[in-house]
Amino acid sequence: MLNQRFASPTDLREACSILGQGGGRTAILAGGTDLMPRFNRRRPGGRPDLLLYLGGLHLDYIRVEGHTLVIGACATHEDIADSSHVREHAPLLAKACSEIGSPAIRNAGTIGGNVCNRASFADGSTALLALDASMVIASESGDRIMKVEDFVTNPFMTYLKPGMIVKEFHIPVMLPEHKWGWQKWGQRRGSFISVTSVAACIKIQDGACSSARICAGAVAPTPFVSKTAPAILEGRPLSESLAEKAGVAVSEEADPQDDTRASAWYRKRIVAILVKRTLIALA
Amino acid sequence: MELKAVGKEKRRYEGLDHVTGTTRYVDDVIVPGTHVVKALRSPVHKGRIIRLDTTRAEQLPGVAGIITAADVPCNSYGFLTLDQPVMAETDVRYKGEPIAAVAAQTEDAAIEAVELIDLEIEEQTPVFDVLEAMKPDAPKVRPEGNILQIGDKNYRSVVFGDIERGFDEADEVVESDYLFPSQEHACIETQVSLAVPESDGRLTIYSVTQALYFLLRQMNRILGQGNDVSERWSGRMQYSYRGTLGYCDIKYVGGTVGGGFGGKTDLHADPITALLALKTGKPCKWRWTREEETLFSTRHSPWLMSFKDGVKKDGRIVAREVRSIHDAGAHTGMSSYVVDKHCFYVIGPYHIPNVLVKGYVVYTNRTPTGAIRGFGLTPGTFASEIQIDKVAERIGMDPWEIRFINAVRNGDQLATRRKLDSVYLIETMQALAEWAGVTLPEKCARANSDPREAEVWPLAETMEAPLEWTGGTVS
Amino acid sequence: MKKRGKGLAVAFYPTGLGGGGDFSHAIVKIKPDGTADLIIGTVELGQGARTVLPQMAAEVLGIPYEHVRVTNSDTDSCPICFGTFASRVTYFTGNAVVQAATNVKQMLLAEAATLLDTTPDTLEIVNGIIQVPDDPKKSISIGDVAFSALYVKHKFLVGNGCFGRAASRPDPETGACDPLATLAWAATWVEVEVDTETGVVEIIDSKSVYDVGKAINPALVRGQIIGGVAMGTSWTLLESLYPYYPSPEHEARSFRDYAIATTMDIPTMESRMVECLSVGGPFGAKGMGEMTANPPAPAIVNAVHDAVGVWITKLPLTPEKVLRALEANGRAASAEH
Amino acid sequence: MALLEIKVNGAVHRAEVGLTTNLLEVLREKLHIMSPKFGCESGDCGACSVLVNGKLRRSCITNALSVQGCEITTLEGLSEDGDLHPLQKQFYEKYGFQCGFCTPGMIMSAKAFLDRNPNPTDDEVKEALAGNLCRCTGYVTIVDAVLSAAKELAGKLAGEPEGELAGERG
Repeated sequence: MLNQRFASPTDLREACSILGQGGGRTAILAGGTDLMPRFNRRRPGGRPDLLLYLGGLHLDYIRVEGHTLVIGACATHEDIADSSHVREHAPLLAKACSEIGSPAIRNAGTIGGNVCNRASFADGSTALLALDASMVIASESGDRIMKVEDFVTNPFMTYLKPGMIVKEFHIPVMLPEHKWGWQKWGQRRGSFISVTSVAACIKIQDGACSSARICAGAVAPTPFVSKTAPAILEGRPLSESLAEKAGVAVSEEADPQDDTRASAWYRKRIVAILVKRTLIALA
Repeated sequence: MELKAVGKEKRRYEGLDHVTGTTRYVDDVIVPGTHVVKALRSPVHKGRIIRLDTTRAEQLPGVAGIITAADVPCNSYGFLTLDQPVMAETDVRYKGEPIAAVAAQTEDAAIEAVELIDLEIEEQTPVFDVLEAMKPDAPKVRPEGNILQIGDKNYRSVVFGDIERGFDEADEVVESDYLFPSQEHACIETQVSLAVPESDGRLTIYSVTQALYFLLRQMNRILGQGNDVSERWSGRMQYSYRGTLGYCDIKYVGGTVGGGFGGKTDLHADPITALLALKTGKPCKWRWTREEETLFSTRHSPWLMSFKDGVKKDGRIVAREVRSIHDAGAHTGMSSYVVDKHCFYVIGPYHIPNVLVKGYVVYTNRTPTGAIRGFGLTPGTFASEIQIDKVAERIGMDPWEIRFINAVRNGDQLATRRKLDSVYLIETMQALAEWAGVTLPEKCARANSDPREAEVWPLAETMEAPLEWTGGTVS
Repeated sequence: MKKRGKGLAVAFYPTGLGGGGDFSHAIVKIKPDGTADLIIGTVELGQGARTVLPQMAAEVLGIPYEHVRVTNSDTDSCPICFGTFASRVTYFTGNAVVQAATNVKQMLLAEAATLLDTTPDTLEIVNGIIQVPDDPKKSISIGDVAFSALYVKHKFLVGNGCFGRAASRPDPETGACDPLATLAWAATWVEVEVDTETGVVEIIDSKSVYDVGKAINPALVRGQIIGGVAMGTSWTLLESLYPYYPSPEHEARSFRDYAIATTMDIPTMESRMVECLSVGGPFGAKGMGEMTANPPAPAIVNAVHDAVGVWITKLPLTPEKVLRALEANGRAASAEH
Repeated sequence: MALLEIKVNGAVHRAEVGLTTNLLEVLREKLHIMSPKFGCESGDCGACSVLVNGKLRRSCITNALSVQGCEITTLEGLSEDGDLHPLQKQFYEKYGFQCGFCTPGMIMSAKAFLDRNPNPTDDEVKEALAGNLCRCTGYVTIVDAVLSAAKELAGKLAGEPEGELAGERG
């Protein structure tokens, strides 16, 4: 109790240094939409010794650098959904972020938090995966860059070591030959958590699909990029039957669990349909 | 005479308070020195308490007092069947059943104290499936058995006419099973109770109850002052704090509630805050978290219903047999009452001359169920109204027509023999059909709720049960 | 493929506790400014008891609704109300209020008659003025009467009302009993669209007609109907605490898992009222708060059957249940061929 | 514990708060500003909605120290000089509540929304309020009230005379 500390540094390296000093339990606070409900459960011993707040770091920028869209980790879902840069260069992400939770949640929740909390249903992650985004991880000694795909593969462990902070995301800007689609399904229509989400980013050249990244959320321990769908789609013009095959393929890769919101059985069904419908809409 | 106030769209009495945020709900009442209450709840669905030691928890700074079952003067309450403990004595019957409760100066201290209570429970095999629970060799949820005895039967029966004869007369028999699941009231305001010991020895309870006097009576009994407290609890009467605490010594304060729907009809938090307030002499407040509210407050019971209808080709339903099983959870609560109400009306608003209904209250190791909007009729209406469509389908009749043919009219009897007045089902359906643009068959369009001619329908023997107005005494 | 279907359901609902024996009291007292205090033990849950009950008192007393103040705060100050449940308050407490207001009105008229040198039966109360019809000289305000009664004659103008029904225990063999005060009636018509690929059911239209007896406050009655239809629809399509019943696995524990309808889940819901006055209810009113949640479930199930030919007899009516039923049907159909 | 300083409805308040204390606890328990309600403490029901620097937030999942120095607006701060805000007036007149418990959060959500979108459609209002749960009303009268308030606000901007609020409780 006595040594608890709320730190709100204004410099990224300083923040990393505070985190690197370790000692006791540490939590990183951005928007708080995931972290605060956990604290609010008031489990004995659930309180950290150090709470590092990222709000002072001004990591909420969104800008275009050459062919890369750069989004600070603390940009909120609302910032992203509202940004003309994102709408122009990564409309898939803008769309996904515009459907997370409700307005108040989007005003607080950040894209960095969405990825770092590694929920299977994190819509931000699912969209970033489809966009083949990278992320910059800062530490006291400097920055390193890694694929979001390599970051979100484990639902239980983080790649972040003490002293590391996710700084920003790099997204290749969409080209005219790129097409995108986003669909999510939940128990209800308003303010819901994805029971299944699908993000697709495909490239059409000479009437045929030349590359395809199809991602699914909430149907496996983490959102994943389909490994089998590209082989079905690439080199062929998009068609209804091809879309259906891709849907079945993604469904076979899915490894969902029963939970309160839906059964694994239904998730397998719906992911195939969402993939199919997403692709048909792009054809 | 022209009405001036009645029938008019007057604004809500407390409307300005609501839109300015000044309405005072129980959680908005501030009493200086209020202590925070937290409960130790059962971690298992079914078990036996082997050890319960609060010594370490009591020594924690900030803790004002801890109560367990031993502190409850009369540790059994209920609506009609008094079988629910305020806190578990030795047997724990559902996950989340309160075992002990703490009052402390701060929420942190209360939570830590709950953690420090030494509890050992021997886990036992629970039962969740009502059909399993009804078998003779099923694990017992309650020592009395898993099915509530109602008189000399283990079900409520409603019998009208001659069911055998009804099925003999029928051209077709339609059978179907229905499941109505368990739902939460989901009021946005959770359970809140604030008990304040007053300087004159009285106790004020600020409560979210839907029924101030209803709970006052139950609280009175729990605190050991009811006229009907059995011998079993006489040894605990010493715990009646501050001498006699009678009916007039409890003041229930409430009247403004953040949503009810039946979820604030049963006792939830009040006995524990009251006992802690009496034991510690401090105002004690317990506000349930959303998780407690969702998992441990009363909820809609699941219902399994089996229907068997006999129908004639002309659309007349001549026999209906219903077996309903109400999954009560671990304690009786209002179950016997809700099963009664269900059985009285499950036949639906139809004139069916031969009826047999059996309603069972079955215990499982779930959170106890309780009152909810629609009290037994919601599942009954659900099943009965699908059933009648199924019957219509079987005989190739329109769903509107079959309802007109069987609709009750003035002077008809329910299966409980009550003769009906102010019946308006046919007219209500006609109004809907017209609005929805549905063309009704001629005889439906011309029908009305006037009494039917007696010889058309074979009425069972009539038991006159006129309304009796009482002058204010409870019989 | 999307298929549409229509479904009908009707309902009835009794007013008052299932076993009878419940009652309500009311106290109405007149203050020297001519306003009235209505004191009841009835809890306001949001349905509008604190609005319709003073409306009734105002009607009986001949004063504006705005001149009635309501106290329903605690068991020290307020008389007994059995509770706000069983769709009973408008009918039971309402009758008690009418009785209490009638009693105090008699006192007022008697006092006024003395002051106006006439007999009580010649008097009427219009907008707070006690008068002999067609004789403008013979009139006096309620306030003046109450003031005179209180400060000159030292009389406290207070009326009591009580209304209840006898308990009715069911016969152990036949269940025979008289368990109700009156019945309200309803009919609901729903149109749905079913996506046969996903099993998702969308409600296109919902029309409900309710017989509510006399609607004491039509706006509040409409609120009960719409709110109840919304709750019933939410129960039907979304809600179960035990999604794998009877297994307790994955029991819902928060609003995140236990999805209730939001603004975006509410279909177009239209309602109309018809008024078949009750026997014995205040102004012919009936209790109707609870029943409004009942017809949606069967109406939706029947509409889904009309659309795609499957009966969903276990709620909630999730897309999964529809899909499984369609597949089972498909298998049965192909087996037949 | 740390010292928090915030401005609530125009007045500066200070309170000692813990590391994980949420803004709702501060408003209700320390400052006794009671219109934001406790409903879920997980951000799912919306009964605690307030504005933080003009943006809609769930106070129950807003870390108190993260809004150090911010301006907070609750329902108490909505009416000016005792006059009802058009949203308050329309919720009152259109029966946009039953039990009233969700009302403060509902009105604050509507306020944040109308500030950004003064001329909304029915569907836009529904989308904006989708995070605010109400179990009583079925939302119909609430959406109606917000649309009416938007019209009234537009009329005010255009300089139309204000409608009288008919009778205090009439």
